[in-house]
Amino acid sequence: MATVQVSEAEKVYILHGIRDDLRVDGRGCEDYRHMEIETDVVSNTDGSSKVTLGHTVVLVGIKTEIGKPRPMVPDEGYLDFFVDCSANATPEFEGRGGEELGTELSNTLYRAFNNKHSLDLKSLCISPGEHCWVLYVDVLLLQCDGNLYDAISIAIKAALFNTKIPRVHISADDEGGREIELSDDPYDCVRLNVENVPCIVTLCKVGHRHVVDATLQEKACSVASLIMSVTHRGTVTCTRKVGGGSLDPESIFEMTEAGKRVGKALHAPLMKLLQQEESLGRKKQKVGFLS
Amino acid sequence: NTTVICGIKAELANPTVEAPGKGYIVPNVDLPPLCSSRFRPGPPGEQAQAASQFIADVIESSEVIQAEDLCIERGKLCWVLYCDLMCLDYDGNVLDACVIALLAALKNTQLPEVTVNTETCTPVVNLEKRHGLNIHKHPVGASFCVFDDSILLVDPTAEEESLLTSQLTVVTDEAARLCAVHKPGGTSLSGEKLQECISRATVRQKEIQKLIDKVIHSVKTSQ
Amino acid sequence: MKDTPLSNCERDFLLKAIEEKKRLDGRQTYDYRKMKIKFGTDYGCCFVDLGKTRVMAQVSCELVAPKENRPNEGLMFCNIELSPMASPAFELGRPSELSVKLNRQLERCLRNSKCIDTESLCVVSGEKVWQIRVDVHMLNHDGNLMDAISIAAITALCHFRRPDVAVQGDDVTVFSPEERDPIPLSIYHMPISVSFAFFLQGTYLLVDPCEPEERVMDGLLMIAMNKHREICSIQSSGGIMLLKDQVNHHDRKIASVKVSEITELITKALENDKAARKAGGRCGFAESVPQERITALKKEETSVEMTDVTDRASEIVEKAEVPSQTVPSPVVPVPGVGQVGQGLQDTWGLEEEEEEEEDEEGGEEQEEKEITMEVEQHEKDSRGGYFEFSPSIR
Amino acid sequence: MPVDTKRVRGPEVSQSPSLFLCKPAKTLPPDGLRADGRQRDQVDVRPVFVRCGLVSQAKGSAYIEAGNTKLICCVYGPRETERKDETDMKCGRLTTDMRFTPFSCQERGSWIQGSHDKDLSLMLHESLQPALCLHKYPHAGIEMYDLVLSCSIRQDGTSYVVDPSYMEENSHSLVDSENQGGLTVAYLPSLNQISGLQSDGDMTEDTLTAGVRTCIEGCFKIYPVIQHALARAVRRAAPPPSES
Amino acid sequence: MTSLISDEQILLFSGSMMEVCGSSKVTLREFGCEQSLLSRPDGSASFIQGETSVLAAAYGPAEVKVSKEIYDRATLEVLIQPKVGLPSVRERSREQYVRETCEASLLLSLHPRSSLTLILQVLHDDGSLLSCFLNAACMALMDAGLPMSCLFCGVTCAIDTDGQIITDPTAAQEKESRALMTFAIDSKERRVMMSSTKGSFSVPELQQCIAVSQKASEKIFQFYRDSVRRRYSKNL
Repeated sequence: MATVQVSEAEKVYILHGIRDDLRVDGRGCEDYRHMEIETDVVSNTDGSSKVTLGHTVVLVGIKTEIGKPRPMVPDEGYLDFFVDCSANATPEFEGRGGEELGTELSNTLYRAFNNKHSLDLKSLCISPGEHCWVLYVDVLLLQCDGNLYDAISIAIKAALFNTKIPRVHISADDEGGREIELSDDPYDCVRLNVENVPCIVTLCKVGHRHVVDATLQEKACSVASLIMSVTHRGTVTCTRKVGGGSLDPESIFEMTEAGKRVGKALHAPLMKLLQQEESLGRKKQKVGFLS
Repeated sequence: NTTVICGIKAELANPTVEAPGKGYIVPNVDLPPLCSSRFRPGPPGEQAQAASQFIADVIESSEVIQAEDLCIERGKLCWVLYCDLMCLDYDGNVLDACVIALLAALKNTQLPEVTVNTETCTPVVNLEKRHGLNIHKHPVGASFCVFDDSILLVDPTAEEESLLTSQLTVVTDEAARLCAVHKPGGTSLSGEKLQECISRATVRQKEIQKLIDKVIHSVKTSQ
Repeated sequence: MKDTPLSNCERDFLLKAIEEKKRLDGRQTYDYRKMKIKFGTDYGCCFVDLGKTRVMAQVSCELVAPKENRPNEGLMFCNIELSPMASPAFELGRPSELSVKLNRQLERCLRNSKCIDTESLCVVSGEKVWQIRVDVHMLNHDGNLMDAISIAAITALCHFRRPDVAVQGDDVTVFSPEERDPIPLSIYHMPISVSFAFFLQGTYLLVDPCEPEERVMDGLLMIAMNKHREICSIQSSGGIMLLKDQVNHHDRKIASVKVSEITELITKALENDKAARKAGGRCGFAESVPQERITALKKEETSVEMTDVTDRASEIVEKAEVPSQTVPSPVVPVPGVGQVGQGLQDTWGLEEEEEEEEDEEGGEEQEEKEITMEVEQHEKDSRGGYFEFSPSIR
Repeated sequence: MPVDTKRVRGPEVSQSPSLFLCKPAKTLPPDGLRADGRQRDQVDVRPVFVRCGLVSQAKGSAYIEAGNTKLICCVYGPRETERKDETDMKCGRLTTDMRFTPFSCQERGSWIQGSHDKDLSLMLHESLQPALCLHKYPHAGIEMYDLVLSCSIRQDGTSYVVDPSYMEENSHSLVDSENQGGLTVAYLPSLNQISGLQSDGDMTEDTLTAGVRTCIEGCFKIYPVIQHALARAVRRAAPPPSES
Repeated sequence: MTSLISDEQILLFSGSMMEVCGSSKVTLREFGCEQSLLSRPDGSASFIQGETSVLAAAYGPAEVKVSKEIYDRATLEVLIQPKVGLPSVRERSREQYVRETCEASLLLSLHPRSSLTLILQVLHDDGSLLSCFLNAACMALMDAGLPMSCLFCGVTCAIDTDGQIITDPTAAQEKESRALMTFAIDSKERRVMMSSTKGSFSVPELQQCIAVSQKASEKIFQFYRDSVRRRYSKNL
């Protein structure tokens, strides 16, 4: 991943700052950086969003396709995640450099969505055992400035909110076979209920405390961080320790507690924002380079 | 110390148009980085590929199981036996170990009964009724390595393998028929020397077959 | 392996020669090298020699499921193999930039120009269609691969015959060539690529560049055209800027002349081969080896003497040591584990503890439950059987 | 058409016979005893069998069995790094590679490493690294701060199972309960540090915290077994002077 | 099971031998070869046995990749290109056969830290392909002027359902046969350098095939000699 070199002196400065709940950019330990969300940015997709968190920029596009349900769960659709670490973000990702990080990120996403509540997969089923909707979630990292997980999860939630699935009609033909017809009307579509979609909160252990939304500098000072995906009700759908260090059980408990608090608080404003943007409809003025 | 583990997994598939009455046997040998420091992660190297081909040839030549036996319904459904051989400890003579592991695993395989539902054309599997495979032959390999034309060694270790000038594997079955005389190049060997190796191999075959039979028997009795 | 680099002297010499409208092999600017088209024994196998450049194309077919959006159309697939045989610079494994470029150009030339009637390749709509596969192998690289490839590919396609099929209900029967005569593909037109090499920012141009010329050229223009003067694809590479007129009139005129010449050659070659096959004469590569060259030699069918083969074989068998008949009895310490042989102790250390027994029983429970079974066969090294032979027969 | 040309190929599609079972597979009884007779809601780990030094070619190796889960692990090295630029010259580098054999699961796996394998490799890497003194490398042996032990639980509603079996891990309870998920903890027992943590499903924070505690308890149960196996391996490799 | 070769077996096999002697199947098909037919490689040859034909090209000794470097000898790489599709496991195993045979006959230690590449391209397969690979490889190595301790040639024998030996079988004969064996024979002592078999067969059958191959190899080595003599006839 994109890393920065931090000198010893800088490290001490950052550590001391965090000890006193004051971070280099003036934030408190549990504050996020400035965040911008934009939905419906790529017209070719069925749902898309772009999230800017500090200098981290993430673009998510969702494509829906009709596929065959997995044999083990014939009455559900499924999600397919792919994270592309573009060489745009950092030259290290050139060639196959970003592949490893991409797998790591997409595996965590699979985990975060591996439960019955995040998304109602049954609603994605068209006819059991034969057809279902497959949501291809493609994540593109445009710029890396730390805290990729959080930015990606927020972008995915926004994109899922924005996703429009065409309505299908199943009609039985004479021979007992079924035919699937897609609705021609582009406005006749189903929206997903994203209320339960979790957001990921990354807590970085720096010194004896932990911070939320760490910058690259702060990350370089920490030995390990904890990734938690939290729903709006405060339940945890996925946790994971990343980084080369180990953590004290007590600090893990502290961190999960904080993660839950922060994560829970993240959802309400996010939903509000998304609904607001939606209500602007087509009148909304597009900003950013993708407009 | 060479250890090879063989897992046999049976799946259902449609037979090919060319051979509607035959099933498939898909043997693959893997030499993972786990078994020796000489192997690197990634796709199988030349040695593993050559070993896979060798095992496939042995199965075909010896007719240990016949592809016809794996047919469930002609042209419609047949078994695929994936014979995956994985080396856990590479200390030379992996080919012999692979053949033995494969034979023992095949002898131990129990396939469930499958019938084809005539109405829906879908297979129905009954796990309670199982039957073993029809093992026609018991091929066993014996490997030799040759040093400088004159010295022959049986069952070379990894260290011996790295020094040898030529290698030879003879596979025989219980009727003392040869299934494979595999000598991928190296220094030349006269017919007389070859004969010596073959005699050794037939003894080896009896030894191993006895071993496998006894082991299988012991498994059965303890169940 | 790396290619030998071109020295500055050679480079200057070549460019100077081009300026004086002279070429290394004495050709004129718009001349092609000597072209030879041969066929293999199989249908759909074609060798093209263009000077010293040599390529082989082989067409094959397979029954596959069609693409969902085109259920009535057969498929065509091209694969250009830049074998290291043709040039030391080519490497196996990952496709190089050149091979991707050539492949794209060939696909544009053949597939996108719709030279084959793909609808005639449909067997059962939506279920089974023929997939035509064109494999082109480079055998020797002496410049202008693309032209040689396109000629070889289209000639091979014209030469190819696919097996006849019959459809009865759901069953598809494929007939072998003995049962029913194979069927040629229906080909609408024959696109042929003509390459132009540009030198000194496009001031000079040559047709059919050879390998040293390709190395000093500034750019390459490949025009694929059929004899009806229809352009099938056009591709310019290298950093040259061409005048519109240059492309429009000049190059097109040359290309169309060359294409009609080549088409005629191909047609003639195909007719010759057909006549030869009809006459029942031997055809194919074996026949095409030039007899007169001193590097070539041929030997008629010879029989192998069989006298004393029997004696020798039985002598060896008899002389050999009779294998010992006593077979050591294997030891079965615990059910599921057997041992035989002597020598080195293995590191699995089975004899050590009783615990092992439990573990093996665990293994057997699994066997009851699952279809998969594993038997761990710990083969004990029988290194005790270390023996030495004294050379018996010399 | 990407095909694996380096292995013997079988048919393009084949299906596991378990998909066509005439009887539906047994589901877990929600309460009561577990299939193998262990207790629910208790730190009841399966008996483990551990043996070290089985693979003769490796620098270090171990074989472990818990129920029907069988695993072999080898350590090789040190070798020259391939990518010089990435390596910090001051310390060694740990690489991990974890694979399922194709016949290890109900569904036949592919020989090619799937994302699940890669994910586990990564988790392993992260859990082990804190315990290794990589900065002391290259010196003899691999010094470790502590042993790394690991334990999993599966939460299902209000009850949980420790060290779940394959069936327990993959069966989806029919009751749509709130608290459901899996948790794996890697733990350094003598330093009291958690080196790896991973969970999925849908759990409240309290459950999670309790789960972590349970897992730690589970780790302590395995601790003596591992210690014993190690001690025995050391004793065998370097027998006490009296015996030699 | 008593003695490995019982008396009956010997009788049986000498009985079948009589047939073999009288059979006209023990022939080598017409074979031909052209050397130096490609301009780029350092050595090239095409070898034709009946309809089966193989094109071989050799490069080297040349610069070697660091990862493949062997400090005391040259690294030999053999690549086999099938006519259709990509090389598979089968080709890989044949590559191993050809490579190890070449390694044994080439004096690789004369070119330490260098690379030799041998590429074999199938032009047409009508049986006895592996022996054709070996013959083409040997001719190409000769053409490249690489130092060798001995020459080698490949002979394929098939045993048909009646127990008769067929040398240099065609693809149709191969399909019919019960067992198929290919040997590489060296030119010095006519011993077996390589052996690859398919199908099951008895020990006497194997020894017979080896003996036949040794006989057949004489013809091939004579052909090698003739073609090289013809090739250099002008320089003399």
